[in-house]
Amino acid sequence: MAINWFKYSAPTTFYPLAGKLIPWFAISSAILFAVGLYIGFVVAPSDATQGEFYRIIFIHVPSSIISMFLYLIMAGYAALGLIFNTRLSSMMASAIAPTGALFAFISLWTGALWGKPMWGAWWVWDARLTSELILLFLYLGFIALHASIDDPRRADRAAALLAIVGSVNVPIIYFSVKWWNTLHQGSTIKYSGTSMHIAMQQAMFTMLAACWLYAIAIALMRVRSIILEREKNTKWITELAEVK
Amino acid sequence: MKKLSLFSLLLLVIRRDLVLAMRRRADVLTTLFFFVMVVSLFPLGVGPEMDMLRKMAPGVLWVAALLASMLSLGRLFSADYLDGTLEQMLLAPQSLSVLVLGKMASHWMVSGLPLVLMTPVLGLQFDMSVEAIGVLMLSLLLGTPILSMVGAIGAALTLGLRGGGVLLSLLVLPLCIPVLIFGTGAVQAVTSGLNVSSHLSLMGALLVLALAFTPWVTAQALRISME
Amino acid sequence: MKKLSLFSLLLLVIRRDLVLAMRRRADVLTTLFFFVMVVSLFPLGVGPEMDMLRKMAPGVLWVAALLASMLSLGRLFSADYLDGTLEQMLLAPQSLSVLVLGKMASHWMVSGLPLVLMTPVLGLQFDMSVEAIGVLMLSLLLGTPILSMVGAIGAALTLGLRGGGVLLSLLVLPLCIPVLIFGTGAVQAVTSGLNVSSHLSLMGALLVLALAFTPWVTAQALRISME
Amino acid sequence: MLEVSNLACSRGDHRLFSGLCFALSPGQIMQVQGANGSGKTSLLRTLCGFISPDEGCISWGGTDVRELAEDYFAQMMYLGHLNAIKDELSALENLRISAGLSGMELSEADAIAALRRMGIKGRERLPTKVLSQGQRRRVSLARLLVNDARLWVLDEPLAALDVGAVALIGELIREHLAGGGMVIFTTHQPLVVAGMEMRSLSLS
Amino acid sequence: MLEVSNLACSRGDHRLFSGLCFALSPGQIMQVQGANGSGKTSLLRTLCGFISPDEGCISWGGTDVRELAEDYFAQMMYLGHLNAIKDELSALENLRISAGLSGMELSEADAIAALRRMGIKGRERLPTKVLSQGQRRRVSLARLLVNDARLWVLDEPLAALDVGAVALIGELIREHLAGGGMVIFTTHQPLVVAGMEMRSLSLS
Ligand code: HEM
Ligand SMILES: Nc1ncnc2c1ncn2[C@@H]1O[C@H](COP(=O)(O)OP(=O)(O)OP(=O)(O)O)[C@@H](O)[C@H]1O
Ligand SMILES: Nc1ncnc2c1ncn2[C@@H]1O[C@H](COP(=O)(O)OP(=O)(O)OP(=O)(O)O)[C@@H](O)[C@H]1O
Ligand SMILES: [Mg+2]
Ligand SMILES: [Mg+2]
Repeated sequence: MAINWFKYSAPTTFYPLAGKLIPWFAISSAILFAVGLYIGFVVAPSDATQGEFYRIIFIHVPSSIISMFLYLIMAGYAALGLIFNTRLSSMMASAIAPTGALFAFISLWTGALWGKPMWGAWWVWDARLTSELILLFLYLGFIALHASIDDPRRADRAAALLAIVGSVNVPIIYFSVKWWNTLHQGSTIKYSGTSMHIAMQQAMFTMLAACWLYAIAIALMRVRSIILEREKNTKWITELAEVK
Repeated sequence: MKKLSLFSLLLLVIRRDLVLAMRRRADVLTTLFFFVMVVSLFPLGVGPEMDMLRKMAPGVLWVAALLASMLSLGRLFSADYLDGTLEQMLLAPQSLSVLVLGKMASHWMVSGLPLVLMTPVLGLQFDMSVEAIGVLMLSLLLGTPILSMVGAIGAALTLGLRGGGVLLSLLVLPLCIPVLIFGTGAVQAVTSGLNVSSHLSLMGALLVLALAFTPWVTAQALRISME
Repeated sequence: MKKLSLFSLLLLVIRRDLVLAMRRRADVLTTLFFFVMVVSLFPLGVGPEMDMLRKMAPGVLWVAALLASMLSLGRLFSADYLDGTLEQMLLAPQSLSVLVLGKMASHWMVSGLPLVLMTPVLGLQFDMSVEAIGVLMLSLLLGTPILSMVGAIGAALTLGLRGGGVLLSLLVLPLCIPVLIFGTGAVQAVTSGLNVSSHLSLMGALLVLALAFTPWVTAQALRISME
Repeated sequence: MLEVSNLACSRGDHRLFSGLCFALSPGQIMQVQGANGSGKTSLLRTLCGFISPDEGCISWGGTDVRELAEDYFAQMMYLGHLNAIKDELSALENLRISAGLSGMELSEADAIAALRRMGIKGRERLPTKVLSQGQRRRVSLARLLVNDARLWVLDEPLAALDVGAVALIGELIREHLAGGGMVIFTTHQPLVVAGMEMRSLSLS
Repeated sequence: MLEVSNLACSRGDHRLFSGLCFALSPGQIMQVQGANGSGKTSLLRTLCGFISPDEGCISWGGTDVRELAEDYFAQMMYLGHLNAIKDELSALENLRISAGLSGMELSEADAIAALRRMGIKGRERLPTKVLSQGQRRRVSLARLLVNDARLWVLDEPLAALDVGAVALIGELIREHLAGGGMVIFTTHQPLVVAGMEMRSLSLS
């Protein structure tokens, strides 16, 4: 069966679809958060070297990973919007940006909280930390550029170009631990054989999934309000039940 | 229609410039981000040794504040110049100095005040002590208005010259160096346990001097530039 | 009237921008003075300890170069935009990328090259070794054109936005940080006796990449901004 | 009221005019004529004090304008090639602020009325950046309606205006003159001010 | 040659025009008419590709201009509200460079001849910044003389010009049409082109 993807790339059909999907994502995200936090903070044993502090990992690592992936997804949507001139993809890109910035910020914040006991300083100028900071700035740059152009079509296109150019930073963050000798630790999640306790692993993956679902739910909510705002003069919006 | 008093004229100008800054919502935030960015670049170039960074911190923050306020000075009069508003201001039937003072005040609110408020976070990044951060903030609070006011003179003089931005810094930076020295001096004094009040009161005096003279000087500079 | 080849068009654009820069004789000098001034401010803010200064030197010089080139970027397209020349460039019957490349090249000649040439003098002030100065110059020679080219993208995107200067830095600085890191890394490598060629060849690769892609990206950005 | 005697002005090595004498009393209007580059703008800007003349003197009510300074500015308004409006502000805000700068407090209702009269209906609250060339000029000209200056100095007020707007400006000038005002202006387009004698000054 | 069919354009939430159809063949001239803000500039800028239309298509010799891109640009020239001249450069340099940007090499003698014809005599080597408003417009218009574009798109070419210059522009347009050129333009002033039928398009 062939699905007509283009049908769902039109705001008219996407708007109600997103409306139906949001509760599912939101509810499952909430459940997973609860489970993940329970495993992470109650079930998982305390770490031999890091004591109880390590538990911040269950927030820090998912948000770090997601902040990077969201950037790539945002850049991907922006590129689609730029090349195929599809309104919805540009709207998705601008809907994702604030969530991405939020996760980047959380990553920095939790990292800083963790750094004080571990390294004795809130912040060190290490390559990974710095490149995560740059990622936050790239998100903010995207948002600021979009905000300072009044014409939404032009804003979409300009910000898209910026997002694409900025995506070179993501591999730099990812590989920074390998390229430079840093304080920050390297990858612990490996595909073969990990050193982590099984409960830690479960908590980590549950939290990661929860964050993903949360990001999707928020992005869908935001894109719905963007659609409402941008298309407020079209006929189908004025006929919507919630607008009347 | 009723006549405006000098004070409400001052408020009008300040409000106008603030509204203009807010229209470009990005404006206020971006000066701030520039500041944060410059401060964050240094450790990258210099290396992550905490001891050295702690020592550098007040200098870096002050230089960054100086640059951020310099960068935003370019806009102070040039927009008004290009669209002809400045001509109208020179023809205003009230004292031009008051208009200029209003523009200086709003410039500071947009590009100086946010930096002061941001300082604690950056100070912590450089592992500064709470006391030092307090003095640093105080010195910036006294110093950034001076930068805006002295900068305004330069902005008025370089009006309408292309490449004015850089020429402007060239004129203004030397005048701002005393502020920089007293400002960082105050922080160094507090970290080495000395008395800071002499530095700060000197800056206070500079601020009063600037308030008294710069609006008038800037007004004259504007008249010269419009010829 | 005869048709111009692509290459002579490139030369025409470069010559035009250089002539314009020379007309404002101050222009070339002021970027340079800004650079010198920022570099000289740091010792003032930080204190006169030679050991620390020597360590800071490459970072400070690189950051100052970055800021100087950032500051002059604002002018890259905005003058052409305001007086309508940019419209005419977009309507030119040849590849817009070539025109853009010409503008980038002349921007570098005016605001990058002089900094490279000035570096030895400033390096000596910071008591750097001759070897380190050589590597620093080489890294700046490779790096400043990248700054001009990446900066051009930002300049094109922020065209016509008030407060663009600061927004521009916000967009461009993060993208330029890798250049800064490799550049200072090279100097640190040479002072600690390591091999510098890996850093420099990375920068060379970045330069080639930038040459290949930025003119086209900037041309697209210009078309978007003119909408 | 306005008396100009023996005025001379030069730009670069170029003498634009010299020995210029004229006077303007209440209710009078004068058009400055001349080809492109003959010095019309320079003359008007000299009257505003932006350019200091090589020779001669400009007086208002018998006193040199340079002595009067702000007292003179309070009684005149200048409208130049540039519109003096802010792209980011709406027409309404622009008008209220420029009234404020000339020392008047203008209520929103008055401002809207003035803009309506100038034909900016329904676009009072858009940023002026999106307006057309002619609409922007109209916003700038709306200042004529909210001002109690006696002397109007208008440099090509009709530029970019359509026929309807040109007629309206003619009407405004007529009202101003009838109220004892004075106008000195330049234009390359014909401007009809009903029932008023138009004096003219030719520069060459 | 130039065919426009079913063109629609909106700015903000405002539909400026829609369903616009016209064609222009060699030797024809068309004036776009309309009050301030009716969308004349927007139409001309759409023809240049600065604004992408909401609907409809613009074709040149049967091919969509977006496909032709640079081949279309080679055959048209646009002269907008802005003069596109550099304040710091002299009239001569400005003209030679803008010819260069449109792909022509222009000798100094040819450039001077063109400027003379436009009435910029004796000021060819001054920085254009010191020229008067009308003189600057003339420098900009001199590009019409050193260009082999077939389609001229002129947005208020007469702004700031004195009567002599207006007549000259009329003459230039006549020559261009006689050579098989096409012109589409806007103006709020009357422009007489001797012996040519003037088509007009009204926007409202
Ligand atoms: C503000 C400071 C910090 C920032 C910006 C930061 C940033 C990041 C980023 C971007 C990742 C994702 C890496 C990946 O997916 O491979 C990450 C992962 C991680 N971080 Fe941090 N971090 C900070 C502080 C810390 C501290 C203080 C610790 C503990 C000593 C730490 C431990 C970890 C661990 C264990 C991971 C997981 C690595 C993996 O499994 O791949 N981080 N951090
Ligand atoms: N430095 C200079 N050297 C020589 N001539 C100069 C210089 N500066 C200005 N000019 C001349 O002075 C005149 C200025 O004229 P002005 O702007 O007053 O003209 P105008 O009558 O307003 O013309 P327009 O109708 O075009 O607006 C121009 O002819 C200009 O060429
Ligand atoms: N964002 C927007 N929202 C509403 N209206 C807009 C917006 N942007 C532009 N407009 C309107 O679009 C029109 C643009 O007109 P344009 O500049 O094409 O006019 P014109 O016919 O050239 O007028 P003029 O004779 O004054 O030059 C104006 O009426 C303007 O008010
Ligand atoms: Mg004039
Ligand atoms: Mg128009």
